[in-house]
Amino acid sequence: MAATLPITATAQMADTSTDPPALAAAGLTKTYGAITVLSNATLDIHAGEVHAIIGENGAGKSTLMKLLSGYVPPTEGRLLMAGQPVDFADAAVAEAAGVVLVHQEILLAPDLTVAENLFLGRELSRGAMVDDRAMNQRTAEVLASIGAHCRPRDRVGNLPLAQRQLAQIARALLEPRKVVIFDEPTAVLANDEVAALLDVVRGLRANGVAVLYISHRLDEVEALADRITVLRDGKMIGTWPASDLTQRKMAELMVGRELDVLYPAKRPQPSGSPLLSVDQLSVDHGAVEASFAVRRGEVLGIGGMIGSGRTELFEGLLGLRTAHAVRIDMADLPVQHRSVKDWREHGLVYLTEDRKGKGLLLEEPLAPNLTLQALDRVHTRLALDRSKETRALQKAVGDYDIRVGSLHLNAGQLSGGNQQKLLLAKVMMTDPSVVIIDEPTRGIDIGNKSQIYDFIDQLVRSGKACIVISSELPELVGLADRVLVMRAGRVVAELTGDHITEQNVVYAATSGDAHEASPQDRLNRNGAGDQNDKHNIEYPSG
Amino acid sequence: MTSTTSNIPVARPSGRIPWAALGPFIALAIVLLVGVMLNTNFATGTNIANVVTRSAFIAIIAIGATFVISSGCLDLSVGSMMAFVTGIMILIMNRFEPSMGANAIFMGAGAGLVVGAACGLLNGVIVTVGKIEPFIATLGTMGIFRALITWMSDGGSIPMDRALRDPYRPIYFGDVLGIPIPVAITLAVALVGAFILYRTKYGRRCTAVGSSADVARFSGVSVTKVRTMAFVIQGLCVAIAAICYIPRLGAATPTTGQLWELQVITAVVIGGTLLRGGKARIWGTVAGALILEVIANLMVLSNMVSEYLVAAVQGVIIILAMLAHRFIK
Amino acid sequence: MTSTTSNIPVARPSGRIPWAALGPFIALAIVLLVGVMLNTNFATGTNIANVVTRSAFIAIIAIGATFVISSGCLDLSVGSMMAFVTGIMILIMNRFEPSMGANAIFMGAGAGLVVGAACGLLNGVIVTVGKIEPFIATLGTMGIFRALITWMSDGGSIPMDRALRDPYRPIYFGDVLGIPIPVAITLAVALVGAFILYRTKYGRRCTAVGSSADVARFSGVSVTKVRTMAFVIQGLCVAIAAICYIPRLGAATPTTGQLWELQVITAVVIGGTLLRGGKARIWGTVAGALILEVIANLMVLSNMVSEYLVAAVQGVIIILAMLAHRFIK
Amino acid sequence: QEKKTIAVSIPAATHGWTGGVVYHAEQAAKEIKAAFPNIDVVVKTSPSATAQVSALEDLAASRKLDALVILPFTSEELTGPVEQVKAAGTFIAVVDRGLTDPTIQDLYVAGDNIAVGANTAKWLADKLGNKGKIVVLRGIPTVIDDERIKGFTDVMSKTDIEILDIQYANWNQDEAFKLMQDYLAKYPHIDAVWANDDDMLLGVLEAMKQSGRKEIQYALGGNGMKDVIELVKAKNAITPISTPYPPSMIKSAIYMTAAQFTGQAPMRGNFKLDAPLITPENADQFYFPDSPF
Ligand SMILES: Nc1ncnc2c1ncn2[C@@H]1O[C@H](COP(=O)(O)OP(=O)(O)OP(=O)(O)O)[C@@H](O)[C@H]1O
Ligand SMILES: Nc1ncnc2c1ncn2[C@@H]1O[C@H](COP(=O)(O)OP(=O)(O)OP(=O)(O)O)[C@@H](O)[C@H]1O
Ligand SMILES: [Mg+2]
Ligand SMILES: [Mg+2]
Repeated sequence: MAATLPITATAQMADTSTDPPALAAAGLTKTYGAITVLSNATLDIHAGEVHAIIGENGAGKSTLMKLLSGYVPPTEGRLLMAGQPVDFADAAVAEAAGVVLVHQEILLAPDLTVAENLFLGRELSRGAMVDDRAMNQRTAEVLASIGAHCRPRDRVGNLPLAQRQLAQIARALLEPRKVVIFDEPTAVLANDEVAALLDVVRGLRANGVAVLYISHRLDEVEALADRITVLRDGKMIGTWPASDLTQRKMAELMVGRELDVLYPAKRPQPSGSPLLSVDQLSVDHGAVEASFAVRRGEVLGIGGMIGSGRTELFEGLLGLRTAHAVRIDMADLPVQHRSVKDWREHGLVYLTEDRKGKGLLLEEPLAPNLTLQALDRVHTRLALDRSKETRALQKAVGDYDIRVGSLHLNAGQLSGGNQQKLLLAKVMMTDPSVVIIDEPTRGIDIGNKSQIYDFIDQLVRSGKACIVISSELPELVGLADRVLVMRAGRVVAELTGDHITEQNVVYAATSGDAHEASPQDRLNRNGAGDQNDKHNIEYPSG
Repeated sequence: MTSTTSNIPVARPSGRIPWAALGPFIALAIVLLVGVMLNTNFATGTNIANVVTRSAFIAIIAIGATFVISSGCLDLSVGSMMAFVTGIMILIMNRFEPSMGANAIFMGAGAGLVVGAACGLLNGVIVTVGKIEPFIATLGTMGIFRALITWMSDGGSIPMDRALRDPYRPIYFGDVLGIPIPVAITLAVALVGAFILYRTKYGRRCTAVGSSADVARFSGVSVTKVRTMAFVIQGLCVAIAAICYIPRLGAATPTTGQLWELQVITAVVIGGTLLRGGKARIWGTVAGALILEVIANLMVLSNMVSEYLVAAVQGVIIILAMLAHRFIK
Repeated sequence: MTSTTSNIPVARPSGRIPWAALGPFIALAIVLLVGVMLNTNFATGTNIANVVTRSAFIAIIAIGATFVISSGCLDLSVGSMMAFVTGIMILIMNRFEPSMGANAIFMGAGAGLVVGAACGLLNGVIVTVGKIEPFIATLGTMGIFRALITWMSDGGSIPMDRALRDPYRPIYFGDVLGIPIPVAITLAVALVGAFILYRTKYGRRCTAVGSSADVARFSGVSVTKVRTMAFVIQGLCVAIAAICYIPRLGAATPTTGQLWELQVITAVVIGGTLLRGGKARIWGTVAGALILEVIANLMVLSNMVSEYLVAAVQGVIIILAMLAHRFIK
Repeated sequence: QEKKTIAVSIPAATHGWTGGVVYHAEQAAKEIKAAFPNIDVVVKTSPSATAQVSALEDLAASRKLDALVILPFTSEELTGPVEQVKAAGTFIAVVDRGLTDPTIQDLYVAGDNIAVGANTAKWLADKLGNKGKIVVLRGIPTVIDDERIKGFTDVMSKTDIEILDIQYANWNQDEAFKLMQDYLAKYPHIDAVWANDDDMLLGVLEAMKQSGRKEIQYALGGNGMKDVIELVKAKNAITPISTPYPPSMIKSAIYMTAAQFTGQAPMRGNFKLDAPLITPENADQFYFPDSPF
């Protein structure tokens, strides 16, 4: 672990401004039982600057942010606002003091509307009555200002993940703040939404707000940050002016070693018969007559804007939504019954994009989570074998580099990125031959990203197939042998070889007429059909 | 193949389409229609007035329960609390009747409201401060209130003073502009309840707490206060129901209000409020209370069912009503 | 890849799991201690044997309820179901006694298990396929089962044939190696229950479904099947309790098993199982059933409480037990 | 001939005795309807006082009632509603529990709950020689239960017999069994047991049998349940007597009411059934093998 650092903490930039920092942490330490999650963190954020925090999964970034915003009390250390000691008894106190956190996970009441959530605890009222009109109007303004497409009256529980995240951001920006903390705000957003958000952050800075910004997307960090603090294993490595660090340097500081090339080399074009082929699959409220196939040794990328029906398509394939298909073959045999369980027996698994709601049992320990889908693997003739299960967990923790303080934590106590890795380990427990991964590196740090790419590469090299649904264009371009682009529930383009470029994907995903997307691309026949879809896709982002 | 299009990250089955709001009223309409078809006596003015009037008790209590349930709790003690409050009220009225005459009724009613609120507060504090599962906490207080009324009545009954009967009678049997007074009171309680729940900050926070206590807490909403207040509202509703109830039967006994808690919760759930909290439907609750009362009325009016099997038929009808509800969605 | 598995503690951190799991046993110990201190008659062999034996019914049914509750449902019909199953068993035994003699008991027991499972299946199907809130669905079937036993007994009682009393008697009153048979049966049921819940695939799926139905669904677990099966297990447990119960009094009446559902749920919750599902503690449930029975026993043995207030004191003690539980954590 | 309607409103069959009431009421209804085609008898059961008031309203609202036979849950609570029914010209027959205003009752057929307790107490005091220790099991907190206990304790207070304990067992066999087990654990010496209802007595006997305790001389019940009368008939040493509180009184009342409409002599006034002791000698007249109770 203790690799020599190219730049040491003493390189910390001397602060030039004369004002005391808007928010400062002095010697913050957080322990859970015997586990020290964060030790002696010292940090300051000034008005009108964007201060980025980077670090590996489980480094303690979210913990630090929660300490700064009153969500959890520190074990040791204290906070200062404008030079004065403050005690944030809870999040509401911090908010009242002008410090707000946009949580890494969605923290909104699912049964309430967007506007109701935004104003929860500080409702506008006229006399005794809540003033819904004013609140809805104000909500609509804030939503518009950050480029969100949801409406004030939408129930949060019905919204797609990205819109929920935007609603959460809107909540933080509803009132003037002194300090706004973003914990991986862009993890579930697509490119255009990210761009809008970055503008919002710049706007905050221009207005003299102090911004703390956590992201695993180092390009964002580079584009935004004035200063960058690196955390590793709960310790502060140091703070640097952003101009001193390149993306490469950041990655090195985070991981403590040189980083390899991010994407594995492309494999030779696979040939041979498809492992999975789907003919005209339609999903209620999702996809329209989508046809596709994936061969052994192939990574099939699925691109498209958020809301284009990618997740719905594959949830339909897995029998998790009402869906109809003309024909589906797996390894040249027709598949009759489609449920998650049947597919698992056929060797096909799906990794959901919503790890909190659909992926992991947050209140259960790690082992039951890991083995839920593959209980046979930890079963002796008679019963579940706990020691086998523990061994499986230890192996998974090693194989997937899941950073845990103890094997007895609940899944909900893992850091966001480690939850994602646990989820990956969980679906891989079944030893599948076709793996469908929805947003594979959501919340994964840069070092582990390449690990996951390597992992996918090894998987297909061993004769299996992988379908990757991703909103990160570089990921699609770097990983996929072939990319299907979806728009409004239809597969509108198929890109191969050199035609897999970010521009082509974006063009196909947003262009009014798929035929003109890129004339040299072979277009999918089904998608080329009529585009006047009466189909109800909830949040087309074009 | 399971077909659920919901993205809701919440475990329990739920519904959320506009139909859901209409469900209980459609179910009520169906039950009424069946009633009219089954029995010619059903649709007479007197009968309908009777049924509607008597559904007032359950409806009023269930409006309070809508608050408790939507805030994510449950109150099993309402039936016993009703008996206890009724007992206290009668004792106080009887005590003051000699000196105050009919005005003792106001004394009693006032005392009832105070005692009801206090009982609700007790429940609320045990649940929120004691952090005890509401099911168990209110099961405990259910035993406590029931025992208190038994003790107060020495195992017998607490009758209201005869002299108070006539002045008090109209509260149940009278009407204003042709509307029976208990019905008017129910409407008033429902209106106030709907106002609080849908139009005030407290109501917002109540459903927010039921939807996600964590989120509410992080937003600076005091979960403890909100839930305690819901129990107090429940207690007040119980007291209001008791005020309407006394002139009808004129006595409190250890069996008063027995098993009402089940009827109340059923009315709330039939009305479309989710038992896990987060969603509240005051008018649905009122419809739910009416459905239950109409079903009981039909059981009496029609002669098709052996007396032993009445409970079974009621059970079946409630399940069918819920199913209808479901399919309407 | 920098992390190694070796530096992750595998041993449970001290002070973490044990206390929560021990809560109900500590509460039981406290109640027992209080019992011993309060009353000299409490700790006699006979009394302890009586109390433990008696708690068998609630314990066995509550073990089934642990499955239902941990899968995220609730069954209010167990008490009525118990009466109904008992009635059917006695009718069948009486029918076959003339031809089969004492072997009719086995016929009856077999039929009881089948009927119990069928009743559970009915509940399960209404809840999962009908997608009706378990509280309401089982409240409905509670009415149905209760009405059926009332109807079968014409409101009176269904006594077991005298000839069967003696051969059947030992199942309640007998013992093996000094352990009363109902206690032995409870232990067996708890062992099997714990095995299923903690050591089989089904048990895993059951708590997973209760923890998050969506996650379970996305993991290929059929929520419908798992929950239905939990209700069937509940039905079987009810039948086993009925088998132990019949020799005690030799009759089924419309009051058999009345309000047991509340005791059963209380036992489960006191035992540490979460009412919202996802966490199951079989042995805690057994301790919970014992706590309830010991409290009831102490109420009778001690002279401090007016008979009218017994229910109140029980309520208070249950709340205190839950509080103790809470503070132990 | 004009069709006459008799409504019968009784408690639902929630335990043994009320089960007997329902049984006898339905028997009477069947028999009368068969014998007199011009008389319709409608039997309605209610699980609570509130429900009974509702049922009265429903019956009165839906048809013209010529007569009402009612076994009220409680006197106070039903007096007003019955008065209202009477206001429409309905003949009122009240069974068991009298209304607070007796003028409403055209016909009153009642058992005597006080006598049930008192007569049992007198017999027991006599047998025990006015001394000894006894335990008592009572039912659910209602007027009937209260009156029986009152009748019993009033008599006992005039003797040297010590009542060790009185607790509720909810007129439930099962709970009586448990309660008796606990009594036996608590009191090393008990001379006699009285359960104020035969349902509970069965549980008591079972607990005594299990304990093997020999000092208990008598275990008595009340109500005249079939199984207990069988014991009395068999000259059981521990339960040699019972006290009738026959649920069949509802049947008598229905017949007496029906007589109004069959041209027989109109029956009005009060008929109080005594609570004579049932002894092996007279047990046959209280034994109805076909009744469920
Ligand atoms: N309640 C808890 N109990 C024990 N350990 C915890 C708890 N909460 C968090 N941790 C641990 O704290 C460590 C830091 O978590 P944190 O969420 O701060 O990481 P992070 O830097 O935000 O990572 P990511 O990039 O994956 O979001 C993790 O190892 C996590 O398991
Ligand atoms: N995913 C599931 N959800 C619910 N019940 C299941 C599931 N899988 C199996 N069962 C039930 O459990 C019982 C035992 O099945 P078993 O686990 O041996 O099947 P399996 O096909 O090996 O399951 P798996 O593939 O999940 O290990 C069967 O009766 C089956 O109906
Ligand atoms: Mg994090
Ligand atoms: Mg998606």
